[in-house]
Amino acid sequence: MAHKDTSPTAQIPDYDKKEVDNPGKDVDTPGQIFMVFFVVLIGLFATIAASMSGLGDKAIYVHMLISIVQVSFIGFFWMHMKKADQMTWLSAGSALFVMLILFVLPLADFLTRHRGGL
Amino acid sequence: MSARVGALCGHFEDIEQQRGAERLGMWMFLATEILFFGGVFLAYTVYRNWYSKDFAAISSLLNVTIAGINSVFLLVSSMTITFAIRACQLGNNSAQRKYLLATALLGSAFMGLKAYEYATDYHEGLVPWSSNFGKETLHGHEKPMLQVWEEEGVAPERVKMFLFFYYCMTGIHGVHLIIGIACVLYLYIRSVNKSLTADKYVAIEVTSLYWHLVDAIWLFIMPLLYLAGPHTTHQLGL
Amino acid sequence: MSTELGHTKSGASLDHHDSHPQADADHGHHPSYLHDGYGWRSWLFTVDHKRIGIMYLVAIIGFFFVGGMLAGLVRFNLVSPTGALLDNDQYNKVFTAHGVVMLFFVLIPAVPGVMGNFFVPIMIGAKDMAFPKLNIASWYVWMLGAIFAVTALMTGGIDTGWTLYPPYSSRSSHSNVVPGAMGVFISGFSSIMTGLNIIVTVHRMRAPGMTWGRLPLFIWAQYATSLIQLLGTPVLAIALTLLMVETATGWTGNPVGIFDPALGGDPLLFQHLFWFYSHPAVYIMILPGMGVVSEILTCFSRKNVFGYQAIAWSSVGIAVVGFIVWAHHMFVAGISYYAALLFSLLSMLVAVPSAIKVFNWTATLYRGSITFQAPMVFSLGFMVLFTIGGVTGLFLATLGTDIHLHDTYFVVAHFHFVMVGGMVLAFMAALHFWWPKMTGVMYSDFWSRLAAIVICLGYFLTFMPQFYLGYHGMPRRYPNYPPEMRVFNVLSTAGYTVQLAGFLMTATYLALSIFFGKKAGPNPWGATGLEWAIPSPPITHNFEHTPKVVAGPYEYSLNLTQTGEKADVR
Amino acid sequence: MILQTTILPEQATEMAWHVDNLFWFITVVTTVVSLGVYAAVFGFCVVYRRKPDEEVQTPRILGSHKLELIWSILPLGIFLVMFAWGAWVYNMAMHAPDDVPEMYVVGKQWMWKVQYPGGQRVILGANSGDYKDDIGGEAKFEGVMVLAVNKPVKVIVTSEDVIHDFGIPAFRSKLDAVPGRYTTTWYKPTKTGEYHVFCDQYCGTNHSLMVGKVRVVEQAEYDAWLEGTYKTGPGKNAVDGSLAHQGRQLFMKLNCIQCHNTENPRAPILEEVFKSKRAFKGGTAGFADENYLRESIRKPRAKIREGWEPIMPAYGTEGANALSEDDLVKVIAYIKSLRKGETPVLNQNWVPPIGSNTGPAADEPQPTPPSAGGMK
Repeated sequence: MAHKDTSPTAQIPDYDKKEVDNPGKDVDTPGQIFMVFFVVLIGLFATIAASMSGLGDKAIYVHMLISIVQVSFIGFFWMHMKKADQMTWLSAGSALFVMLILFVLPLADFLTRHRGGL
Repeated sequence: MSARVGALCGHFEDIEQQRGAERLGMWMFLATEILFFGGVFLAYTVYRNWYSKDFAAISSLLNVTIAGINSVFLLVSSMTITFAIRACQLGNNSAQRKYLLATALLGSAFMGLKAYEYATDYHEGLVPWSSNFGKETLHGHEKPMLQVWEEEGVAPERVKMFLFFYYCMTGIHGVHLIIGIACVLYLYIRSVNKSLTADKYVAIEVTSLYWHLVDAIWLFIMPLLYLAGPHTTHQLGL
Repeated sequence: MSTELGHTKSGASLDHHDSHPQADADHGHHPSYLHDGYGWRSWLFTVDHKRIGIMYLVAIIGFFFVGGMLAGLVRFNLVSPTGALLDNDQYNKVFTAHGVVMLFFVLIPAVPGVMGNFFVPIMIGAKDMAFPKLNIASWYVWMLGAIFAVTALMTGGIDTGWTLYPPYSSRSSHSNVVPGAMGVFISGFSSIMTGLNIIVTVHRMRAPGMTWGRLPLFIWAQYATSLIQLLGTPVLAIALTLLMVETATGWTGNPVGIFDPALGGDPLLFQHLFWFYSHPAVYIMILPGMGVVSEILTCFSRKNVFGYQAIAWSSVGIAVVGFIVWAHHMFVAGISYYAALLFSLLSMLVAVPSAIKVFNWTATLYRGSITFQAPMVFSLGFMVLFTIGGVTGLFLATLGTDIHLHDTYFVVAHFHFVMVGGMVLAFMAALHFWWPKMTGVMYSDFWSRLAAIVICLGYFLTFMPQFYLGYHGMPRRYPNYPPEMRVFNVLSTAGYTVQLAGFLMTATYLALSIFFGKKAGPNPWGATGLEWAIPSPPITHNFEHTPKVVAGPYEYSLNLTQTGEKADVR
Repeated sequence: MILQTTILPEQATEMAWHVDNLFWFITVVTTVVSLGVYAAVFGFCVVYRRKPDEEVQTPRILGSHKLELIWSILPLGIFLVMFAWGAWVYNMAMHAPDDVPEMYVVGKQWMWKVQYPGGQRVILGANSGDYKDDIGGEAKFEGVMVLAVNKPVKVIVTSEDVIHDFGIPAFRSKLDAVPGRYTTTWYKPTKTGEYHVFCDQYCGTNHSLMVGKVRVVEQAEYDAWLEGTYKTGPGKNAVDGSLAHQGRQLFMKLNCIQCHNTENPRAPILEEVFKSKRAFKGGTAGFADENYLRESIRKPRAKIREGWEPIMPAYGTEGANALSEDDLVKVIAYIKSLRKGETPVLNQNWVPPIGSNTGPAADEPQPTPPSAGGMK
């Protein structure tokens, strides 16, 4: 099987053609900003309410779920993940992926350490 | 070297390339921040799993009211900085100034309340390396906390460990917030000088990315530290 | 295998030079970066990535010298089974200083700091790094960290080993753990800044036509390295922060902490956080070296690299898989039986991409037209020594043998083969390869080849006996050892002196070349990369006009540079 | 002996044999592959070196997916074999056979305290003069740990201060001594002789002097040593009964019996508690291994048994209820030895547990060394 030829193939885009810079063409609407604000604010009240609802040890799962939802909204709208390019998603994704590794593998040690009489 | 033409630095080809680079750079930095906090969150998870009872006991002594108000401060500040980007993009300098100032003030209010909270923690004997640790009576208990914990079967060194996490996590978060406030104030000064024009809106945008991340981390810290145990409405002073 | 080009020479070509650029940098109105301003201000306040690279180079040579002298103290002390020069406490401080200086102030910043800063923008056709001010800031932050660390090491020292394991470091050791950890913490920021800068530069600053498939393999390796720097370093930073706070609370008399078993903590948690960074960190150290070797082997055998995509993706593969293998440093440390099995299995995966690289490099030589200037000799030495370093890692990733070999000289020999036989040789190769580009002058051909051979033989003699010692159980960090192990320790020390001779030789002829070396010309090796299409030394903006890239990086069989010009063999 | 010419160190256990086999396997495989690579590199360098006055023209070979696949998958297969074999050896090394006598090793800067089930105690350590003497003569180490040939023994390791590592190269064994918990390994020495004991985890100034010797002897010699060859010197504990026996004394002395008794129990009765499942307050449950027993003494409030009140004081390392690591292992050995119906009567004059040494003095005739049955 032959390798894909990496030599001259791609057409060079015309880098000299530039659009007129218009920063104001794509702005957030106030409605959207307020919408996110109310979502995270409701999330905050829900968090405090959850800890008073007698869930005990289980409350932490509710807390984390709410926090994840809040942060998703902030990330998607306020941090403009909505209109971000692939690289931004990739860097956010890779950070979360490595963080997943950081959690899963050590916890694999801590949670199985006292099994089997070792 | 980096001769500036308007918003464009000399080594970039065009403004969109520069904006893309700046945004990507900040996102990469946020990735490192996530991992930085990830380490301490992992440590917290391990011990919370081991010592959940002790952590719950001490957590309920922390001041949820202040934490709640502080959360609102941060959420509102995140909203104002988003409005600041919008104002900048639309070229509305006076709104931009107002929003930036509001953001910095809300952040400062957070830090002020936080400082007040630390001071109360000290007086309540909740600083594990001070000499009056656990010697005060708190929240309707009739004996010094060390004695209460002894009776409830809560190990003092685990209480100290929780407080270690409390001071480390809120402390590191506070340092981040102070840096954020400084950045926003810098943007505010540039706005007052009218040098932060619409074509440089990315400066506010990347600062806002950092600001939102600090906010987002607080949204995890708050329930993990302040709400680790069962709570009653009584604690909110309601 | 495809041997045709399938290449339509689109009208694109170099439009930025009327003729071949002159080696003499002072001609015309674009002076070389070395002559664009004089005096210390023009260096210390520069934002030129090339000057920053040179500043890294100068500092790293200094640290390498210090670290090398410390290694000499360690080796000469081990000539006697009871310690020939130092008492136990001094010995412990010396090997700690050797480790800290060599790792954080030589190996980690060596290739990214010097070659990465200098050549990443040039090789992708950019005028500078994406964030020039951040770039110079990273050098200053690094120096600040170095000041902390070196001061801590010199005023009283640190006796914990570079790994800083609590509870020894936090409770038992009364040495400068906190300022030392602070130094490492600060220098970590520099590492993050450099990594961030390189990633953004590679993503956003590539010249027209420089597609991902046309990036030189050095760039791929640098990119993967930067990923690890970005995602790993913060975890070390938080581990060190927590350790410093924990140590500092001990000073109040009411110790609080999370790593001290006496306080209910778990010392293994620190080891997890520490190795989460420090194992990928060995890939920070070796990956750029692999990139360098990919450049040099192709150039001196005048061949396209064998399996470009495999080598490029194996760099990224190492970066990713490198994050999930760290606990093989902890197999006998008391981690869970099941976790040990899991990590051993995962560790086996990381050996595969390295193996692919070695095989592909070998295949690159096939039917080449090979010459043996100093960079090539260093690279071939790299292949030999790195292979030994790589395969001995298998003994340590395998659970059964690791029980026996853990924390012995076998480990010491293994990582020195990778770090020194691999990375330092690759750094030397890179230095010799790009020296004419960086300085504009050529060094002595004879002496450089001789030095390369001497250094390789010295390594071999230094570290081969340590495998033997290790299997016989000699533990690491032992100034006193059973006398039957003396012969091999003396052999190892002898190897050190041979290496020392080689390095002094290198220092001499490189220094002499600056004053007496003949002009190198823009492309002394007849190489095809973008960096060889500009004058030596380069002008401040690298390129008079942004180059347009029309070819892959290694079209030696076509004698074609990336800009479509002819690359002449000298 | 200045130069030991053996290629590999002595194999003094079965484990050593297993580890060495694995070592040879990896060595041969990697050597063959490496030499193959070297031969190819060297061969290409010779054959394809640039000859003078030759036109430089190389073929444009870009790679071969087939070859690359072969040399990725093949090594992976070999690596997985290594992993599986290594895991098998590791599994053997980590799991002691049932019913083996248990020794406790406590690390401390910079010595090892080895406690035999029969109560004998050896301290391993060196001073910096020891190696110096050896250039001309024998090393003089503080103590020598003695083991019987062909008799398996389980070793439970902990540390009083920082992390150490109890390593015996001739046994191909190594285990970190982590403060605050127990880790275990086991040996079955197969060859008599004297071997090095090293501390392998860096532990401070005299790390390299935290060494000693282990002497593997014939069973008869071992018995003789246990019975009296081992003279108690000044400053060392007398051999006054088995470890469990000493633990029982502590159990009385520390007033554990005041609550853990059958007449008027205020705390769980500890008969056959070891390796049992324990139900805790709050609905959780746990498995009672050495680390659980340790935690229950050091930090009794950590897990409260279902149906009991948290009244037990903590026995830490300092203060009124101080209990050293050495004494802690004695109490744990006693609790592990408690069978049904063996809990002492509250005010009874205590008698030693069945199967343990009885004689408090070294000069009295000692019974046979404690077997596995005596301990359990």
